[in-house]
Amino acid sequence: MTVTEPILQIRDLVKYHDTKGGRVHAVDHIDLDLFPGETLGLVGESGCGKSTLGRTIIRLHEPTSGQILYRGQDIAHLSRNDLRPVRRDLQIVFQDPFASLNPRRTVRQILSEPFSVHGVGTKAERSEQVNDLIAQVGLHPSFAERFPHELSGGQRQRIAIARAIALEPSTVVCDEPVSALDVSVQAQIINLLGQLQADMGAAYVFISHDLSVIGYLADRIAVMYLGEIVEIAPKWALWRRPLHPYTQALFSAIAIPEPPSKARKHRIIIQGDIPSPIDPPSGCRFRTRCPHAMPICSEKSPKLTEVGDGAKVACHLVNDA
Amino acid sequence: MLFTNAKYVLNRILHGIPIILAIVVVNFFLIRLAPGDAAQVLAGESGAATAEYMDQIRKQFGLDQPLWIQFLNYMKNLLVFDLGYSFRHGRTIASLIIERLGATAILMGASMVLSIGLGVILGAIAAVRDRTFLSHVIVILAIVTYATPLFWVGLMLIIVFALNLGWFPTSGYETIGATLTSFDHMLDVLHHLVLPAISLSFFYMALYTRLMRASMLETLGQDYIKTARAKGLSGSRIVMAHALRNAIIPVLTMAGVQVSAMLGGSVIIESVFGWPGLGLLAYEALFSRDLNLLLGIFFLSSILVVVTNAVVDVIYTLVDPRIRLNGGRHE
Amino acid sequence: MNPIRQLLCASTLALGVAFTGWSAQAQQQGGTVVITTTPEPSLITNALSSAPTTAEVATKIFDGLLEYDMDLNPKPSLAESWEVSEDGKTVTFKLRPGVKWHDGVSFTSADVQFSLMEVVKSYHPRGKGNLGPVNSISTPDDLTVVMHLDHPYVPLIRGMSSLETPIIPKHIYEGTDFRNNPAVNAPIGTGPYRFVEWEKGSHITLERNPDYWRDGQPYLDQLIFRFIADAATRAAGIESGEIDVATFGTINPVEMRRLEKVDGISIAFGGYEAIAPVMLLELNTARPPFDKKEVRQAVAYALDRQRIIDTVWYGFGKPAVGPISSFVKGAGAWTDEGVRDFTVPDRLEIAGKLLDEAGYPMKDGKRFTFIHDAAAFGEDWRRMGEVIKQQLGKIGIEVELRNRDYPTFVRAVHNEYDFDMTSSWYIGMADPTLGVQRNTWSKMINKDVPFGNSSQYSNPEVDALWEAAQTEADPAKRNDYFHQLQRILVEDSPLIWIMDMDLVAVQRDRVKDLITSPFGVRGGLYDVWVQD
Amino acid sequence: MKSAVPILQVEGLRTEFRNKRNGWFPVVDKVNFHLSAGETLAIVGESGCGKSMLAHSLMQLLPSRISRLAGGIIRLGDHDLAKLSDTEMRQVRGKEISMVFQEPMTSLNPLMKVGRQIEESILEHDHCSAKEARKRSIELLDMVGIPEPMARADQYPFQLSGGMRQRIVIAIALACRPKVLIADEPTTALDVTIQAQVLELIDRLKSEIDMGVILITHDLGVVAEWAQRVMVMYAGRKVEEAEVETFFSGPSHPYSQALLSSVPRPDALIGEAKMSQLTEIPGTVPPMDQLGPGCAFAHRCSRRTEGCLAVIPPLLTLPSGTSVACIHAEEFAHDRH
Repeated sequence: MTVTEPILQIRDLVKYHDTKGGRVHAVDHIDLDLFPGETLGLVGESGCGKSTLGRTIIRLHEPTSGQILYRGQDIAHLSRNDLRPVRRDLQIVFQDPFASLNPRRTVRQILSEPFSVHGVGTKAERSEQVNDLIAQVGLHPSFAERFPHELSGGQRQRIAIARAIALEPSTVVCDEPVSALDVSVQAQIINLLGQLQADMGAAYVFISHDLSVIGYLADRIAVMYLGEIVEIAPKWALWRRPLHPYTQALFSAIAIPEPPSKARKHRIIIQGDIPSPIDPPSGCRFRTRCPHAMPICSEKSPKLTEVGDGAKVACHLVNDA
Repeated sequence: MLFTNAKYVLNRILHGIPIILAIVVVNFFLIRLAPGDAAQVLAGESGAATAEYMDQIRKQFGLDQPLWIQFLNYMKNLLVFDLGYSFRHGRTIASLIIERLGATAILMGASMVLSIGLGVILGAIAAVRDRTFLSHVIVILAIVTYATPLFWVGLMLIIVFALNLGWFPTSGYETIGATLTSFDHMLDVLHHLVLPAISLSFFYMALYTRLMRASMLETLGQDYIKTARAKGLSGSRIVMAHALRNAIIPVLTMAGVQVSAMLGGSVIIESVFGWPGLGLLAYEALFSRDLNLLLGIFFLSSILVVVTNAVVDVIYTLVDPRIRLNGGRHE
Repeated sequence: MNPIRQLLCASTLALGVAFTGWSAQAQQQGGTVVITTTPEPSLITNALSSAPTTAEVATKIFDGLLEYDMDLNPKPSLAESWEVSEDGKTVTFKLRPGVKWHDGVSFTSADVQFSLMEVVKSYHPRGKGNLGPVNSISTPDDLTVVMHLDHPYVPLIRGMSSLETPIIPKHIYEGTDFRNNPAVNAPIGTGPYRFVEWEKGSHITLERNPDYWRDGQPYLDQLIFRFIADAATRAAGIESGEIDVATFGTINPVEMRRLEKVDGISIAFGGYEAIAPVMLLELNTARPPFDKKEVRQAVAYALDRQRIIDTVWYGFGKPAVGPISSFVKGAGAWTDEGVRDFTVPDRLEIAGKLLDEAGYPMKDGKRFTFIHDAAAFGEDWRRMGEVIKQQLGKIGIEVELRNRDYPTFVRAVHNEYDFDMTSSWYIGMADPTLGVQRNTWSKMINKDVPFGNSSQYSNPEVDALWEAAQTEADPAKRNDYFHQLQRILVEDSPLIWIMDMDLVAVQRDRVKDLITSPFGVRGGLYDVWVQD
Repeated sequence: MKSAVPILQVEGLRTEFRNKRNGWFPVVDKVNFHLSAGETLAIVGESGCGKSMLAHSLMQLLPSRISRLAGGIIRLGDHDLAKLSDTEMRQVRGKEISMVFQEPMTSLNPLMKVGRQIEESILEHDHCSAKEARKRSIELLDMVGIPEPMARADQYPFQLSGGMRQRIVIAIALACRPKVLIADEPTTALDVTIQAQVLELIDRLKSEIDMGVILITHDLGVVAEWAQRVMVMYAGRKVEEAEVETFFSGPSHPYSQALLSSVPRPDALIGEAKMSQLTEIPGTVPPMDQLGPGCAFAHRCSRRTEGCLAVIPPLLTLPSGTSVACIHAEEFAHDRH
């Protein structure tokens, strides 16, 4: 990994939602760095807070506490107005492209919007830029005049991506961008995202519940469980030697399409359900399902600790060994 | 569970108190924006009043006091549930309202039962037999009924069933002057109730039919209906055990909201059928500027709405365990 | 012979004469008659209120000292005979012996004294008018009432009906707050029917008074008043036979014409001679354009009265000549001699000419615009506004129509006098002093009292004539005053009298002898019987 | 396992839908396959390829107003399901052939206790006492791995997690110990760790009740791990059927090949700084009422020839035992070896 300054530094970030049922610990004291041009995979199961984290770091959600340093400036509590210049650098692609595109506007109108909002270029220039964008995401120019409902799921997701990259942002949060798509289309979008990154050099925070997809795109992977990061490591290191029992279980659960004769013989199936993020277990949050749980796990919350190879793990088993 | 429900209802009613008070305050001042006072109306009716007569009435009604004193007096009395006195009727407002409450309650109750019952049944049939002749007939019927003015429905029913067929009386609450045993009297009231209750329920029945049909269609498309079919259950069992109860929830919600609207509708129906209820009383009170009485009726109506909504919520909890078991807080 | 005594002697002949049936058929005993009226009264003791529906119920329960025949001549009732002194300032009534209140207490002269002086005079809106100069009443014995007057007052004898001056029981009311006495709504009287129950919003039930002083009467066992808010439902009720009698105003004129053709239903004409209702337009003489006599006359010419009667009121009435209804012709007060006739063939040309003179020349087919506030009495009155608008349009007057709810209407028009033209009707009563005077007498210009002289017409000559008629003892002279008044008032036209109204009721044919009094259904109804 | 007698045999199955002009077009056509007890047959393909239609056709759960079974045999035990009346089919459905749906959050009636929902199925088919049904439903809850089955039986679906609900749905499907279980994307909506639990459960119960499982999925990883045989569908037809080992060693149909290579395989890229491109399949599945003559996949196929557009390719059986509907199948097989 090249030694550069991080573009985003997340420090002790907390985001709680207050619901009727109680306080949801969606993001609980998280530290994280994002480097220019890298892809950070954020993986975890439903309710682990990965989407909330993704949205909070680009200030779609108001953080409860903590710092978000963007190029050294703390944007965690900036007002709407002060945030405006930073906004264009921080973009997002959602899971459901249909819900995120205004059904009453043409593709051209949708794609012109980022330019007009940020006052970029003349009208003629914008039109030219929209054409370029459409070509960039691999669609025919005629798509500019269509409405979202006239497009397939994959095409809509391309438009959503085009909108996100219009202003050449430094950071794009991709929130489950391929989960709703068919296998063949999923491959197209993954390829497109990879290629755009190579062209533009934007950093991606790629959120998915699917380790296969994450593994394909990410440089580093952060594994989340109940609002906390339990392990973060470069992809190859994580794949070669997952240290946290939860990471191990996640890897084990990936079904790999290869002949049964070549498949791994040992499969870990962890039992039980994910506890509620409203009332997470004491100590290590994974202990209720962990096959290696020890007495200390319920008493003390393990700290995310450097273990070499740029990897950090929060597990008493590893940290105290 | 019963205890939980009672507590829940109590809680809801307590929350309703500030709302009711706000309604009272707003009404008090709003009502007085209407030009003309009770003395002028009385004098107008007599056709030949003198100045002394007018003064006498005003003093007696307390209309000679400044507005804010009238307001303070009213609120003070309200605290001990004294709704005041109707000089026009020469009675306490509480006694007037209590006297009329029964008739309105019977009319509204019957109309609610009729409109919800028939609406649910017709809507369910229209949905289960979707795209058949029967469902088209029901849907068209519902649209037509929905668009028909209440008073017109009432008059048509009178013409057909009271005048031409002579099955029911044209108006009234009971046969006047007849001395009947309590059972016969009940039958007599029911006989008088049929036409007004049907008229009042007509519009709402159409509303609930449409709502129920839409809700039922949606329910029938749900995954759990497919699960039920995959179990090999019969069509009728699927509808009765699985679809109906789920589909009825939006209808219940609507019914709760519509109670106050139905109270408005009962004004029309009560005047068409000479039904001696609250709606009619309110109507007369408005036109005779019997403001205390009007306020009293509004006060009672707002209580009624708050209570009904609480009751609907309880019914809700009986139908939907998701609400009951979470104490009204789900997810 | 004193003219008043002359008038009265004729009627005293009827003294003691038993009532003879109006119908050739034999009356049947028993049965129930259901009457519908609207609106439901707020109280049912008419000593305290002059509301029409209050009176409709109360006149069955209470008696007056006198009754009247169809020519408005007085007849005995609670008083068996009466006598007016030479100077006209003392009137002595001899009461009927043996009359009992519904609670069994005996009726005496003290009740009369109490009713008239303590209650009617101060509480009944027309009490002052009816009792006029009566300053005290003495009761030498239980069956003698002596009224002492400041000056002779002819209308007195015409105002002693149960409708105007009902006699109420002193033993119930004395020393109480009259208005809040429970008996107000559960009255005790001496009349043909006794109060049974009042189911608010629904009905009032009266039953036969078995101890009524007219032996064998009333015939009915029950009389029920039903209150139904909707006019169409009331019509349906009489059609289905649930209702026997619908009083005037409960059924739209057009419906009445339809019901008339239904088997078993007929219209009861007559029975409003002593009420003498007149329908009219009131013009605001205090501001333009109706401050000019010519303009008022022009409008009077331009209106086609017969057409209004036919199209709006379906023929229930006849064109009015002036302020006094032709129904009271019998008493001699009415005349059309020398009264300006607005129904001439060239009336539209005359109207045009008058408007030109008044300074409202025709410009682009238009002269001026004013607002007509239709009386808030119902649909018919709004429709009359439409017809007026259309008729006045013909002479270039543009009419804007304004319809408001009753209390708003009363306040704006009759309390604030903020109007150009409005429609109305009044009860003329048996004597013009009692009913007609209040609309044109300048002393009735009073913003606190609605339905007085709202057109603010003030003419010293007219005032003098009204006042003279109040104290004049000679009927011939009085009639002459009234004739003069009619000529002057029609000439000035502060009001435009449109129609002498037929206050007809609708009835089922099973009801017999409904109308036997000049008060119609506002009489005691003791003659009514049913044939089933 | 392989040699067992087939319990379900489907031959020439054709299901049609009504189009807007009141004509009929096939959504499942000429589908043949068989299933043995204790065997899991996976059916794969993109959305719209007809795999779900096939499952619903077997259960006869398609809406009768707009669809019909237009031909073929569905032999289950002694019955040909295709010939049964509605009433007869109802007696088979849920008893001899059951189905589990994709969405556990919505597959259960929210207003009915879960125990009751299981008992309902038992009572419908086995006519036992309510008490007996209750006892059996609790046994079933225990069997599908629900802790404290007695208490859980009296809970409502909303009180259970997604994984638990899917276990309930499975318990309902297995209530009468069916011969065949159709699982239509049973784990798509579940979390990764829960997904493994559920698939393992189905696999275990399969042997316990000795039934055949038809596993419908778009996830080739799931197929590789849990199925014995795989059937690939495209445009309503079977385009390939093979043993799992054979299939994942090298599928024969170009569509199967494209599907397999479009799946991201993280393990294949360890150590590389950046990934290589995934194989894309251009275009989308054609709507079934707009199929031209010839191979339905031809217009997306990189190896298309003139001949592909002429006729619908028949199913060939390769020496490996794989059947494949591609006129070039043998050449490719040759190329690869």
